[in-house]
Amino acid sequence: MMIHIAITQEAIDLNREISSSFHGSCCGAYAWFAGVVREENEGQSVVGIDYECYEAMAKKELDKIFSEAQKEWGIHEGRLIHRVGYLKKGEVSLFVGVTSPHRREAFSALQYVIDELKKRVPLWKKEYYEAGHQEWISCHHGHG
Amino acid sequence: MMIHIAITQEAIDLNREISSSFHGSCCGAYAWFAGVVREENEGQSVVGIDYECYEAMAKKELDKIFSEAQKEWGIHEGRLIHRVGYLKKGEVSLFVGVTSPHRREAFSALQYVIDELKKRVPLWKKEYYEAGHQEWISCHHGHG
Amino acid sequence: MNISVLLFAGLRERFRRSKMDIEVPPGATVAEVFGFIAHDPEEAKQLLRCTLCAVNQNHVSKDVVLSEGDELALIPPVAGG
Amino acid sequence: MNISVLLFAGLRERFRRSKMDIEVPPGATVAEVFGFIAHDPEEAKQLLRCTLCAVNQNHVSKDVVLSEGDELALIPPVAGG
Repeated sequence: MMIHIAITQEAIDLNREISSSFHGSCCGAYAWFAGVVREENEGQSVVGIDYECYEAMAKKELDKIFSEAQKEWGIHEGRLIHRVGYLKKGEVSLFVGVTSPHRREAFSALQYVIDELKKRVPLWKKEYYEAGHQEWISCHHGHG
Repeated sequence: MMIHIAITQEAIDLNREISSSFHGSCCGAYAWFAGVVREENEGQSVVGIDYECYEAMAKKELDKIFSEAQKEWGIHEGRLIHRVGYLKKGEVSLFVGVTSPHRREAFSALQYVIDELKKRVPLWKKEYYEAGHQEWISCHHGHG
Repeated sequence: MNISVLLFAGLRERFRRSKMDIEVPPGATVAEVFGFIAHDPEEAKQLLRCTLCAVNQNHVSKDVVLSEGDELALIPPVAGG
Repeated sequence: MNISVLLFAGLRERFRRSKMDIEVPPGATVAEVFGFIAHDPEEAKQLLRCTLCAVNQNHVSKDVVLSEGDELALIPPVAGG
Protein backbone atom coordinates (compact mmCIF):
# COMPACT_ATOMS: atom_id res chain seq x y z
CA MET A 1 0.00 0.00 0.00
CA MET A 2 1.18 3.51 -0.82
CA ILE A 3 0.48 6.16 1.78
CA HIS A 4 1.05 9.88 1.35
CA ILE A 5 0.58 12.07 4.39
CA ALA A 6 1.32 15.77 4.56
CA ILE A 7 0.75 18.65 6.94
CA THR A 8 1.15 21.94 5.14
CA GLN A 9 0.92 25.70 5.60
CA GLU A 10 0.18 26.16 1.92
CA ALA A 11 -3.17 26.19 0.14
CA ILE A 12 -4.32 22.72 -0.88
CA ASP A 13 -4.50 22.37 -4.64
CA LEU A 14 -7.39 19.95 -5.29
CA ASN A 15 -6.47 19.39 -8.92
CA ARG A 16 -2.94 18.46 -8.00
CA GLU A 17 -4.14 16.08 -5.29
CA ILE A 18 -6.65 14.43 -7.60
CA SER A 19 -4.09 14.04 -10.38
CA SER A 20 -1.52 12.62 -8.00
CA SER A 21 -3.94 10.11 -6.57
CA PHE A 22 -5.23 8.90 -9.91
CA HIS A 23 -3.36 6.19 -11.77
CA GLY A 24 -3.52 2.59 -12.73
CA SER A 25 -6.33 0.28 -13.71
CA CYS A 26 -5.84 -2.03 -10.74
CA CYS A 27 -8.52 -0.09 -8.94
CA GLY A 28 -12.13 0.40 -9.91
CA ALA A 29 -12.95 2.88 -7.17
CA TYR A 30 -11.47 6.25 -6.31
CA ALA A 31 -13.11 8.10 -3.41
CA TRP A 32 -12.08 11.60 -2.35
CA PHE A 33 -13.08 14.03 0.35
CA ALA A 34 -12.40 17.69 0.93
CA GLY A 35 -13.22 19.52 4.13
CA VAL A 36 -13.81 23.24 3.79
CA VAL A 37 -14.06 26.08 6.31
CA ARG A 38 -17.79 26.78 6.52
CA GLU A 39 -19.16 30.28 6.79
CA GLU A 40 -21.42 29.17 9.62
CA ASN A 41 -21.11 26.85 12.62
CA GLU A 42 -23.85 26.26 15.17
CA GLY A 43 -25.60 29.47 14.28
CA GLN A 44 -22.52 31.70 14.33
CA SER A 45 -20.95 33.44 11.32
CA VAL A 46 -17.39 32.19 10.90
CA VAL A 47 -14.72 34.30 9.18
CA GLY A 48 -11.87 31.84 9.51
CA ILE A 49 -10.25 28.99 11.42
CA ASP A 50 -6.77 28.71 12.86
CA TYR A 51 -5.48 25.12 12.69
CA GLU A 52 -2.72 23.95 15.00
CA CYS A 53 -0.95 20.59 14.85
CA TYR A 54 1.54 18.48 16.78
CA GLU A 55 3.04 17.49 13.50
CA ALA A 56 5.42 14.65 14.33
CA MET A 57 2.78 12.82 16.30
CA ALA A 58 -0.04 13.62 13.88
CA LYS A 59 1.88 11.97 11.05
CA LYS A 60 2.58 8.88 13.15
CA GLU A 61 -1.07 8.61 14.13
CA LEU A 62 -2.32 9.11 10.56
CA ASP A 63 0.07 6.43 9.42
CA LYS A 64 -1.43 4.03 11.97
CA ILE A 65 -4.97 4.94 10.89
CA PHE A 66 -4.23 4.20 7.24
CA SER A 67 -2.60 0.90 8.21
CA GLU A 68 -5.75 -0.05 10.10
CA ALA A 69 -7.87 0.88 7.09
CA GLN A 70 -5.62 -1.15 4.82
CA LYS A 71 -5.87 -4.18 7.08
CA GLU A 72 -9.65 -3.92 7.30
CA TRP A 73 -10.57 -3.04 3.71
CA GLY A 74 -7.49 -3.75 1.58
CA ILE A 75 -7.17 -0.28 0.11
CA HIS A 76 -4.42 0.20 -2.47
CA GLU A 77 -3.52 3.79 -1.85
CA GLY A 78 -4.23 6.45 0.72
CA ARG A 79 -3.52 10.15 0.53
CA LEU A 80 -4.13 12.80 3.17
CA ILE A 81 -3.16 16.42 3.36
CA HIS A 82 -4.14 18.70 6.23
CA ARG A 83 -3.56 22.40 6.17
CA VAL A 84 -2.50 24.32 9.27
CA GLY A 85 -2.36 28.03 10.09
CA TYR A 86 -5.12 30.54 9.49
CA LEU A 87 -7.69 29.66 6.81
CA LYS A 88 -10.43 31.97 5.59
CA LYS A 89 -13.94 30.61 5.09
CA GLY A 90 -14.21 28.68 1.83
CA GLU A 91 -10.63 27.39 1.99
CA VAL A 92 -9.83 23.67 1.99
CA SER A 93 -8.54 22.39 5.33
CA LEU A 94 -8.39 18.69 4.53
CA PHE A 95 -8.10 16.43 1.51
CA VAL A 96 -8.32 12.64 1.74
CA GLY A 97 -8.23 10.14 -1.10
CA VAL A 98 -8.58 6.37 -1.05
CA THR A 99 -8.19 3.87 -3.88
CA SER A 100 -9.44 0.33 -3.94
CA PRO A 101 -10.66 -2.35 -6.33
CA HIS A 102 -14.32 -1.90 -5.28
CA ARG A 103 -16.29 1.07 -4.08
CA ARG A 104 -17.63 -0.24 -0.77
CA GLU A 105 -14.14 -0.70 0.62
CA ALA A 106 -13.07 2.71 -0.64
CA PHE A 107 -16.03 4.45 1.03
CA SER A 108 -15.63 2.56 4.31
CA ALA A 109 -11.92 3.30 4.47
CA LEU A 110 -12.39 6.96 3.55
CA GLN A 111 -14.96 7.50 6.29
CA TYR A 112 -12.89 5.58 8.82
CA VAL A 113 -9.82 7.69 8.17
CA ILE A 114 -11.73 10.95 8.63
CA ASP A 115 -13.61 9.75 11.71
CA GLU A 116 -10.41 8.59 13.36
CA LEU A 117 -8.56 11.75 12.37
CA LYS A 118 -11.15 13.79 14.23
CA LYS A 119 -10.91 11.57 17.30
CA ARG A 120 -7.23 10.70 17.58
CA VAL A 121 -4.95 13.00 15.64
CA PRO A 122 -3.42 15.94 17.54
CA LEU A 123 -4.96 18.75 15.50
CA TRP A 124 -6.85 21.68 16.94
CA LYS A 125 -8.93 24.47 15.52
CA LYS A 126 -9.93 27.86 16.79
CA GLU A 127 -12.86 29.49 15.09
CA TYR A 128 -12.95 33.23 14.52
CA TYR A 129 -16.45 34.71 14.39
CA GLU A 130 -17.77 37.75 12.61
CA ALA A 131 -18.99 38.99 15.98
CA GLY A 132 -15.34 39.33 17.03
CA HIS A 133 -14.80 36.48 19.48
CA GLN A 134 -12.86 33.25 19.04
CA GLU A 135 -13.29 29.73 20.32
CA TRP A 136 -11.31 26.49 20.46
CA ILE A 137 -13.47 23.74 19.04
CA SER A 138 -13.39 20.17 20.27
CA CYS A 139 -14.39 17.30 18.06
CA HIS A 140 -17.83 17.08 19.61
CA HIS A 141 -18.64 20.34 17.82
CA GLY A 142 -16.86 19.29 14.61
CA HIS A 143 -17.92 21.08 11.44
CA GLY A 144 -16.94 18.73 8.59
CA MET B 1 -30.33 22.14 -4.89
CA MET B 2 -28.23 22.27 -8.06
CA ILE B 3 -28.03 19.07 -10.06
CA HIS B 4 -25.79 18.46 -13.05
CA ILE B 5 -26.25 15.23 -14.94
CA ALA B 6 -24.48 14.29 -18.15
CA ILE B 7 -24.04 11.24 -20.34
CA THR B 8 -21.07 11.67 -22.62
CA GLN B 9 -19.00 9.93 -25.28
CA GLU B 10 -15.97 12.00 -24.37
CA ALA B 11 -13.27 11.28 -21.82
CA ILE B 12 -14.16 12.50 -18.34
CA ASP B 13 -11.80 15.25 -17.18
CA LEU B 14 -11.51 14.81 -13.41
CA ASN B 15 -9.89 18.17 -12.85
CA ARG B 16 -12.65 19.94 -14.70
CA GLU B 17 -15.31 18.07 -12.74
CA ILE B 18 -13.66 18.79 -9.40
CA SER B 19 -13.22 22.47 -10.25
CA SER B 20 -16.82 22.77 -11.38
CA SER B 21 -18.16 21.13 -8.27
CA PHE B 22 -16.09 23.18 -5.85
CA HIS B 23 -17.35 26.57 -4.73
CA GLY B 24 -18.77 28.39 -1.81
CA SER B 25 -18.25 28.19 1.91
CA CYS B 26 -21.82 27.13 2.63
CA CYS B 27 -20.64 23.54 2.62
CA GLY B 28 -18.06 21.94 4.84
CA ALA B 29 -18.00 18.62 3.01
CA TYR B 30 -17.21 17.73 -0.59
CA ALA B 31 -17.28 14.03 -1.45
CA TRP B 32 -16.34 12.68 -4.86
CA PHE B 33 -16.19 9.31 -6.53
CA ALA B 34 -14.68 8.06 -9.77
CA GLY B 35 -15.32 4.62 -11.21
CA VAL B 36 -12.59 3.26 -13.44
CA VAL B 37 -12.41 0.32 -15.84
CA ARG B 38 -10.44 -2.29 -13.93
CA GLU B 39 -7.86 -4.49 -15.62
CA GLU B 40 -9.36 -7.53 -13.90
CA ASN B 41 -12.85 -8.75 -13.05
CA GLU B 42 -13.63 -12.04 -11.35
CA GLY B 43 -10.31 -13.52 -12.35
CA GLN B 44 -10.41 -12.47 -16.00
CA SER B 45 -8.12 -9.92 -17.66
CA VAL B 46 -10.21 -7.07 -19.01
CA VAL B 47 -9.05 -4.94 -21.94
CA GLY B 48 -12.06 -2.63 -22.10
CA ILE B 49 -15.74 -2.10 -21.49
CA ASP B 50 -18.46 -0.97 -23.88
CA TYR B 51 -21.09 1.14 -22.10
CA GLU B 52 -24.57 1.54 -23.54
CA CYS B 53 -27.30 3.83 -22.26
CA TYR B 54 -30.98 4.63 -22.75
CA GLU B 55 -30.10 8.25 -22.35
CA ALA B 56 -33.44 10.03 -22.03
CA MET B 57 -34.64 7.64 -19.39
CA ALA B 58 -31.28 7.45 -17.61
CA LYS B 59 -31.29 11.19 -17.10
CA LYS B 60 -34.84 11.14 -15.76
CA GLU B 61 -33.97 8.35 -13.35
CA LEU B 62 -30.77 10.03 -12.15
CA ASP B 63 -32.71 13.19 -11.55
CA LYS B 64 -35.13 11.25 -9.35
CA ILE B 65 -32.28 9.60 -7.47
CA PHE B 66 -30.67 12.95 -6.66
CA SER B 67 -34.02 14.34 -5.54
CA GLU B 68 -34.41 11.41 -3.18
CA ALA B 69 -30.91 12.00 -1.83
CA GLN B 70 -31.64 15.67 -1.38
CA LYS B 71 -34.84 14.93 0.52
CA GLU B 72 -33.11 12.41 2.77
CA TRP B 73 -29.79 14.16 3.46
CA GLY B 74 -30.23 17.78 2.41
CA ILE B 75 -27.31 17.88 -0.02
CA HIS B 76 -26.58 21.24 -1.64
CA GLU B 77 -25.25 20.11 -4.97
CA GLY B 78 -25.03 16.92 -6.95
CA ARG B 79 -22.99 16.23 -10.06
CA LEU B 80 -22.86 13.05 -12.12
CA ILE B 81 -21.25 12.26 -15.43
CA HIS B 82 -21.33 8.83 -17.02
CA ARG B 83 -19.31 7.97 -20.07
CA VAL B 84 -20.69 5.69 -22.79
CA GLY B 85 -19.07 3.91 -25.72
CA TYR B 86 -15.89 1.85 -25.60
CA LEU B 87 -13.49 2.55 -22.73
CA LYS B 88 -10.06 1.01 -22.34
CA LYS B 89 -8.95 -0.26 -18.94
CA GLY B 90 -7.84 2.61 -16.70
CA GLU B 91 -10.35 5.07 -18.16
CA VAL B 92 -12.96 6.81 -15.99
CA SER B 93 -16.51 5.60 -16.61
CA LEU B 94 -18.28 7.51 -13.85
CA PHE B 95 -17.79 10.65 -11.79
CA VAL B 96 -20.12 11.63 -8.95
CA GLY B 97 -19.80 14.60 -6.60
CA VAL B 98 -21.94 15.62 -3.68
CA THR B 99 -21.74 18.74 -1.53
CA SER B 100 -23.26 19.23 1.87
CA PRO B 101 -22.74 21.14 5.12
CA HIS B 102 -21.50 18.04 6.97
CA ARG B 103 -19.60 14.98 5.86
CA ARG B 104 -21.95 12.22 7.01
CA GLU B 105 -24.73 13.48 4.77
CA ALA B 106 -22.34 13.87 1.86
CA PHE B 107 -21.06 10.29 2.19
CA SER B 108 -24.52 8.80 2.63
CA ALA B 109 -25.87 10.65 -0.39
CA LEU B 110 -22.86 9.80 -2.54
CA GLN B 111 -23.16 6.09 -1.80
CA TYR B 112 -26.93 6.14 -2.28
CA VAL B 113 -26.63 7.75 -5.70
CA ILE B 114 -24.10 5.16 -6.90
CA ASP B 115 -25.99 2.19 -5.42
CA GLU B 116 -29.24 3.32 -7.04
CA LEU B 117 -27.52 4.07 -10.33
CA LYS B 118 -26.34 0.48 -10.48
CA LYS B 119 -29.79 -0.85 -9.67
CA ARG B 120 -32.18 1.45 -11.51
CA VAL B 121 -30.57 3.44 -14.29
CA PRO B 122 -30.73 1.97 -17.81
CA LEU B 123 -27.02 1.59 -18.41
CA TRP B 124 -25.33 -1.58 -19.58
CA LYS B 125 -21.77 -2.74 -19.94
CA LYS B 126 -20.09 -5.41 -21.97
CA GLU B 127 -16.66 -6.49 -20.90
CA TYR B 128 -13.99 -7.39 -23.42
CA TYR B 129 -11.43 -9.88 -22.17
CA GLU B 130 -7.82 -10.40 -23.11
CA ALA B 131 -8.72 -14.02 -23.93
CA GLY B 132 -10.88 -12.71 -26.79
CA HIS B 133 -14.45 -13.21 -25.59
CA GLN B 134 -17.01 -10.63 -24.42
CA GLU B 135 -19.74 -10.62 -21.84
CA TRP B 136 -22.70 -8.45 -20.83
CA ILE B 137 -22.44 -7.76 -17.13
CA SER B 138 -25.43 -7.39 -14.85
CA CYS B 139 -25.25 -5.40 -11.66
CA HIS B 140 -24.79 -8.50 -9.53
CA HIS B 141 -21.31 -8.78 -11.01
CA GLY B 142 -20.63 -5.02 -10.81
CA HIS B 143 -17.00 -3.99 -10.77
CA GLY B 144 -17.03 -0.52 -9.12
CA MET C 1 -51.99 0.45 -33.83
CA ASN C 2 -48.30 1.21 -34.18
CA ILE C 3 -45.74 1.25 -31.40
CA SER C 4 -41.95 1.40 -31.20
CA VAL C 5 -39.94 -1.13 -29.23
CA LEU C 6 -36.49 -0.10 -28.02
CA LEU C 7 -33.89 -2.80 -27.49
CA PHE C 8 -30.67 -2.52 -25.52
CA ALA C 9 -27.50 -4.45 -24.75
CA GLY C 10 -27.97 -8.22 -25.02
CA LEU C 11 -31.50 -7.81 -26.42
CA ARG C 12 -30.29 -5.41 -29.09
CA GLU C 13 -27.70 -7.98 -30.11
CA ARG C 14 -30.14 -10.89 -30.01
CA PHE C 15 -32.61 -9.10 -32.30
CA ARG C 16 -29.86 -7.39 -34.33
CA ARG C 17 -31.52 -4.01 -34.04
CA SER C 18 -32.00 -1.24 -31.48
CA LYS C 19 -35.55 -0.35 -32.50
CA MET C 20 -38.54 -2.19 -33.95
CA ASP C 21 -41.61 -0.42 -35.27
CA ILE C 22 -44.42 -2.94 -35.00
CA GLU C 23 -48.17 -3.12 -35.33
CA VAL C 24 -50.18 -4.61 -32.48
CA PRO C 25 -53.94 -4.99 -31.96
CA PRO C 26 -55.66 -2.09 -30.18
CA GLY C 27 -55.75 -2.80 -26.45
CA ALA C 28 -52.58 -4.89 -26.49
CA THR C 29 -50.67 -5.04 -23.19
CA VAL C 30 -46.94 -4.76 -22.68
CA ALA C 31 -46.77 -8.49 -21.94
CA GLU C 32 -48.44 -9.33 -25.23
CA VAL C 33 -45.75 -7.48 -27.18
CA PHE C 34 -43.24 -10.14 -26.14
CA GLY C 35 -45.29 -12.67 -28.08
CA PHE C 36 -45.01 -10.52 -31.21
CA ILE C 37 -41.28 -9.98 -31.13
CA ALA C 38 -39.99 -13.28 -29.76
CA HIS C 39 -39.04 -16.05 -32.16
CA ASP C 40 -41.10 -18.60 -30.23
CA PRO C 41 -43.31 -18.82 -27.10
CA GLU C 42 -40.42 -20.20 -25.03
CA GLU C 43 -38.29 -17.14 -25.78
CA ALA C 44 -41.24 -14.84 -25.06
CA LYS C 45 -41.66 -16.39 -21.61
CA GLN C 46 -37.96 -16.14 -20.84
CA LEU C 47 -37.80 -12.49 -21.94
CA LEU C 48 -40.89 -11.62 -19.90
CA ARG C 49 -39.21 -13.06 -16.82
CA CYS C 50 -35.93 -11.15 -16.96
CA THR C 51 -36.78 -7.87 -18.63
CA LEU C 52 -38.17 -4.68 -17.11
CA CYS C 53 -40.33 -2.39 -19.21
CA ALA C 54 -40.77 1.34 -19.61
CA VAL C 55 -43.39 3.11 -21.68
CA ASN C 56 -42.45 6.61 -22.78
CA GLN C 57 -39.56 6.52 -20.31
CA ASN C 58 -41.57 5.54 -17.26
CA HIS C 59 -41.33 2.14 -15.64
CA VAL C 60 -44.58 0.19 -16.05
CA SER C 61 -45.93 -3.19 -15.04
CA LYS C 62 -46.42 -5.67 -17.85
CA ASP C 63 -50.23 -5.63 -17.75
CA VAL C 64 -50.35 -1.99 -18.81
CA VAL C 65 -52.36 -1.39 -21.99
CA LEU C 66 -50.46 0.34 -24.78
CA SER C 67 -51.62 3.28 -26.91
CA GLU C 68 -50.92 4.29 -30.48
CA GLY C 69 -47.42 5.73 -30.84
CA ASP C 70 -46.11 4.47 -27.50
CA GLU C 71 -42.39 3.92 -27.08
CA LEU C 72 -41.87 0.65 -25.23
CA ALA C 73 -38.35 0.05 -23.91
CA LEU C 74 -37.30 -3.47 -22.97
CA ILE C 75 -34.73 -3.17 -20.22
CA PRO C 76 -32.44 -6.10 -19.50
CA PRO C 77 -30.64 -6.19 -16.11
CA VAL C 78 -28.70 -2.94 -15.76
CA ALA C 79 -25.08 -2.44 -14.72
CA GLY C 80 -23.81 1.11 -14.91
CA GLY C 81 -20.90 2.63 -13.05
CA MET D 1 15.99 15.28 35.85
CA ASN D 2 14.99 17.49 32.90
CA ILE D 3 11.99 17.00 30.66
CA SER D 4 10.21 19.07 28.02
CA VAL D 5 6.48 19.71 28.15
CA LEU D 6 4.73 20.59 24.90
CA LEU D 7 1.57 22.68 25.05
CA PHE D 8 -1.03 23.11 22.32
CA ALA D 9 -4.15 25.09 21.50
CA GLY D 10 -5.98 26.30 24.62
CA LEU D 11 -3.22 25.04 26.91
CA ARG D 12 -0.59 26.90 24.91
CA GLU D 13 -2.62 30.06 25.31
CA ARG D 14 -3.28 29.49 29.00
CA PHE D 15 0.41 29.07 29.77
CA ARG D 16 1.50 31.60 27.15
CA ARG D 17 4.10 29.26 25.72
CA SER D 18 4.28 26.18 23.49
CA LYS D 19 7.09 24.46 25.37
CA MET D 20 8.34 24.34 28.97
CA ASP D 21 11.66 22.84 29.95
CA ILE D 22 11.28 21.82 33.57
CA GLU D 23 13.11 19.87 36.22
CA VAL D 24 11.26 17.11 38.06
CA PRO D 25 12.44 14.61 40.70
CA PRO D 26 13.76 11.29 39.36
CA GLY D 27 10.92 8.77 39.18
CA ALA D 28 8.22 11.43 38.60
CA THR D 29 5.09 10.23 36.80
CA VAL D 30 3.21 12.00 34.04
CA ALA D 31 0.42 12.84 36.49
CA GLU D 32 2.87 14.50 38.88
CA VAL D 33 4.02 16.91 36.16
CA PHE D 34 0.60 18.55 36.25
CA GLY D 35 1.33 19.60 39.84
CA PHE D 36 4.55 21.28 38.73
CA ILE D 37 3.10 23.28 35.87
CA ALA D 38 -0.38 24.21 37.15
CA HIS D 39 -0.87 27.46 39.02
CA ASP D 40 -2.72 25.69 41.85
CA PRO D 41 -3.92 22.17 42.81
CA GLU D 42 -7.43 22.86 41.50
CA GLU D 43 -6.08 23.67 38.01
CA ALA D 44 -3.82 20.58 38.14
CA LYS D 45 -6.84 18.37 38.82
CA GLN D 46 -8.90 19.95 36.06
CA LEU D 47 -6.06 19.60 33.53
CA LEU D 48 -5.49 15.97 34.49
CA ARG D 49 -9.15 15.26 33.81
CA CYS D 50 -9.43 16.68 30.31
CA THR D 51 -5.98 16.24 28.82
CA LEU D 52 -4.45 13.22 27.09
CA CYS D 53 -0.72 12.66 27.28
CA ALA D 54 1.98 11.44 24.94
CA VAL D 55 5.60 10.74 25.77
CA ASN D 56 7.99 10.93 22.85
CA GLN D 57 4.96 10.91 20.51
CA ASN D 58 3.28 7.81 21.91
CA HIS D 59 0.08 7.93 23.91
CA VAL D 60 0.69 6.94 27.53
CA SER D 61 -1.38 6.55 30.67
CA LYS D 62 -0.77 9.13 33.38
CA ASP D 63 0.92 6.76 35.81
CA VAL D 64 3.86 6.21 33.45
CA VAL D 65 7.24 7.10 34.99
CA LEU D 66 9.24 9.68 33.04
CA SER D 67 12.92 9.52 32.10
CA GLU D 68 15.58 12.19 31.64
CA GLY D 69 15.06 14.07 28.37
CA ASP D 70 11.50 12.87 27.74
CA GLU D 71 9.20 14.98 25.63
CA LEU D 72 5.78 15.06 27.29
CA ALA D 73 2.93 16.42 25.14
CA LEU D 74 -0.26 17.58 26.84
CA ILE D 75 -3.07 17.02 24.38
CA PRO D 76 -6.35 18.89 24.86
CA PRO D 77 -9.45 17.55 23.06
CA VAL D 78 -8.65 17.35 19.35
CA ALA D 79 -10.66 18.61 16.39
CA GLY D 80 -9.02 18.28 13.01
CA GLY D 81 -10.67 18.17 9.64
